[in-house]
Amino acid sequence: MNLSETMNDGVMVVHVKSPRVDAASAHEFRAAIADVAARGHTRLIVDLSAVQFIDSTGLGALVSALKLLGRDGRIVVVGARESVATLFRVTRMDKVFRMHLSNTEAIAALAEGAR
Amino acid sequence: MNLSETMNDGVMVVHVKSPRVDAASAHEFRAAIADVAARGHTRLIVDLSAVQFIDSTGLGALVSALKLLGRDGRIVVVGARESVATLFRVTRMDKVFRMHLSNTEAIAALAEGAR
Amino acid sequence: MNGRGANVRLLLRIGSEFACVGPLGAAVRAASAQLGLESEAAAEVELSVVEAVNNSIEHAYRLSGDGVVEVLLEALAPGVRIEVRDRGHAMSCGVLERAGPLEFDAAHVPSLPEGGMGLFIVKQLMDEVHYETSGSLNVLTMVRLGSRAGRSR
Amino acid sequence: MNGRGANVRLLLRIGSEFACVGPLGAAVRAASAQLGLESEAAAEVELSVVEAVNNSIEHAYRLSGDGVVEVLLEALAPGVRIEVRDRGHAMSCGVLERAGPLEFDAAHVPSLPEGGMGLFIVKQLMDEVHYETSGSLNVLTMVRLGSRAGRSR
Ligand SMILES: Nc1ncnc2c1ncn2[C@@H]1O[C@H](COP(=O)(O)OP(=O)(O)O)[C@@H](O)[C@H]1O
Ligand SMILES: Nc1ncnc2c1ncn2[C@@H]1O[C@H](COP(=O)(O)OP(=O)(O)O)[C@@H](O)[C@H]1O
Repeated sequence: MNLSETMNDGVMVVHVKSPRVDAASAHEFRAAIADVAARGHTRLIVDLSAVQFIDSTGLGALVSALKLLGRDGRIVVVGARESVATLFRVTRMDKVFRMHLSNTEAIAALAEGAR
Repeated sequence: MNLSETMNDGVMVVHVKSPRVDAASAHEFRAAIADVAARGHTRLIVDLSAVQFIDSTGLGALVSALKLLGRDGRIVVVGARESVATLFRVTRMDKVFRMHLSNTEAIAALAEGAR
Repeated sequence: MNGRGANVRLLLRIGSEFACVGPLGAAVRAASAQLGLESEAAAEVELSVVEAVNNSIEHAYRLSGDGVVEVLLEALAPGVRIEVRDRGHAMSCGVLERAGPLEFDAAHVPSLPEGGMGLFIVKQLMDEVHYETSGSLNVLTMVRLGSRAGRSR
Repeated sequence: MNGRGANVRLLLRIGSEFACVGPLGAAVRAASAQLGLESEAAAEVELSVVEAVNNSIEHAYRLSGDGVVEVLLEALAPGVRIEVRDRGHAMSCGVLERAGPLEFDAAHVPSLPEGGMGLFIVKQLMDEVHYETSGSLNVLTMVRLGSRAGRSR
């Protein structure tokens, strides 16, 4: 799975570079986020702007990764295009992974939750 | 075949609205241009900016339509995207149907040829 | 409009491997758009087909990798009708009908589901879904009539 | 990269009708892009497949409409291998080899060709093209290795 990382105002942003997060890549996707978690990050922004397609297996991997972040773990999503957001909405997982338009908005939301 | 017509500086511009000009639609395409020819137009700009795909059957229909325009007939093309231009180039039909970026350029070229 | 006639059909076939589902899904989305579906509707058809095909690979063929999954795409006016066919273990009676929204507490992470969403997604996104087994052939049929605007959802 | 393995294959099948070629072509283009071809290369694969399938419909099945045309798309690393298969009248020996650029005088409109371009287009756009008949099955095989930049043209 092709991921890249940037720090933005002290928050780790994971950019998913692969256009598809599906049953063929879900395992790798989970492992890549697990690797970030293992380095002590508990609050992540996952940037899905390069993702053209995600299925329930990919979404399940994101849930699984969230569990690895521990008690204080949180993941918010930025950059989801309409077709990607549909999956989160239909499954109600948009209640778990809040969707934001920008990193600024996402960072504010994570800070809010941290209080 | 979905065509629309506009006059631009006295030149008839035929806008091809269908995204595909292929074996399923070539006949209709030829008939639609024949209809324009029947109204006495001999020099046409064919705007292909809405066309996503054209095959050799569609190109053949354009050649056939050109023949209907008679001795002074000319057709120039505007708005061809890269994948459409490829077909004209590979078949050398870009020597028959000159490709232009804008109507202004196409009108100038037709006036040039009319001298 | 070219390609939207009632007899326009495309059959797609892959081996039961997840690596083949990406190209299949992309092909189904593009063909659905070509048959007249709007872009978002075509994306929802892709997602539904991928969920159904993943189920055939995982549940019908139990990840054995030596099965065949077929997708038949047929033009409606307007919309598409899709069959996902396999010859593996059939889905038990009533499973499709019972598939409902996942019940979970979004604030309680350890209890969040990681699966069990596929059939519900398909039911939410498609206008009609049914499943039939005859002999060794299992067929999940889905109908998507058009864009959201034209639907009663 | 997901989906680019050596065993990734997709089979597409239509009846021998021109109305089915649009969805088939769009599907082939999208699947080729999904398999890693750049956008322009995928468009050239679509054009080549459409030309080959049109030939099967027109020449192999002589427009009868009751034949079947199959397209097999297989991932190479990098590129795609494609077979276009029909069970109609076979192409005569040497026709593919002889297909060359059209000779015409661009200034002499009445003599311009309106057809006879398909095979030449395929040969120009693909890296390899060959044709084989075994029994009643005719197979046109094409290979496209990748984008223009990586090719010796
Ligand atoms: N094509 C199928 N063949 C056999 N069983 C199936 C099929 N599709 C679904 N099932 C059964 O229905 C259950 C629910 O499927 P689904 O909602 O897609 O979630 P998941 O696949 O994540 O379990 C599966 O666990 C399986 O038991
Ligand atoms: N799949 C095929 N089956 C039988 N004959 C074919 C096939 N493809 C091409 N041919 C023969 O080769 C000739 C040249 O084909 P092509 O270059 O595509 O131009 P066109 O189809 O416009 O004639 C055709 O006229 C036909 O006689």
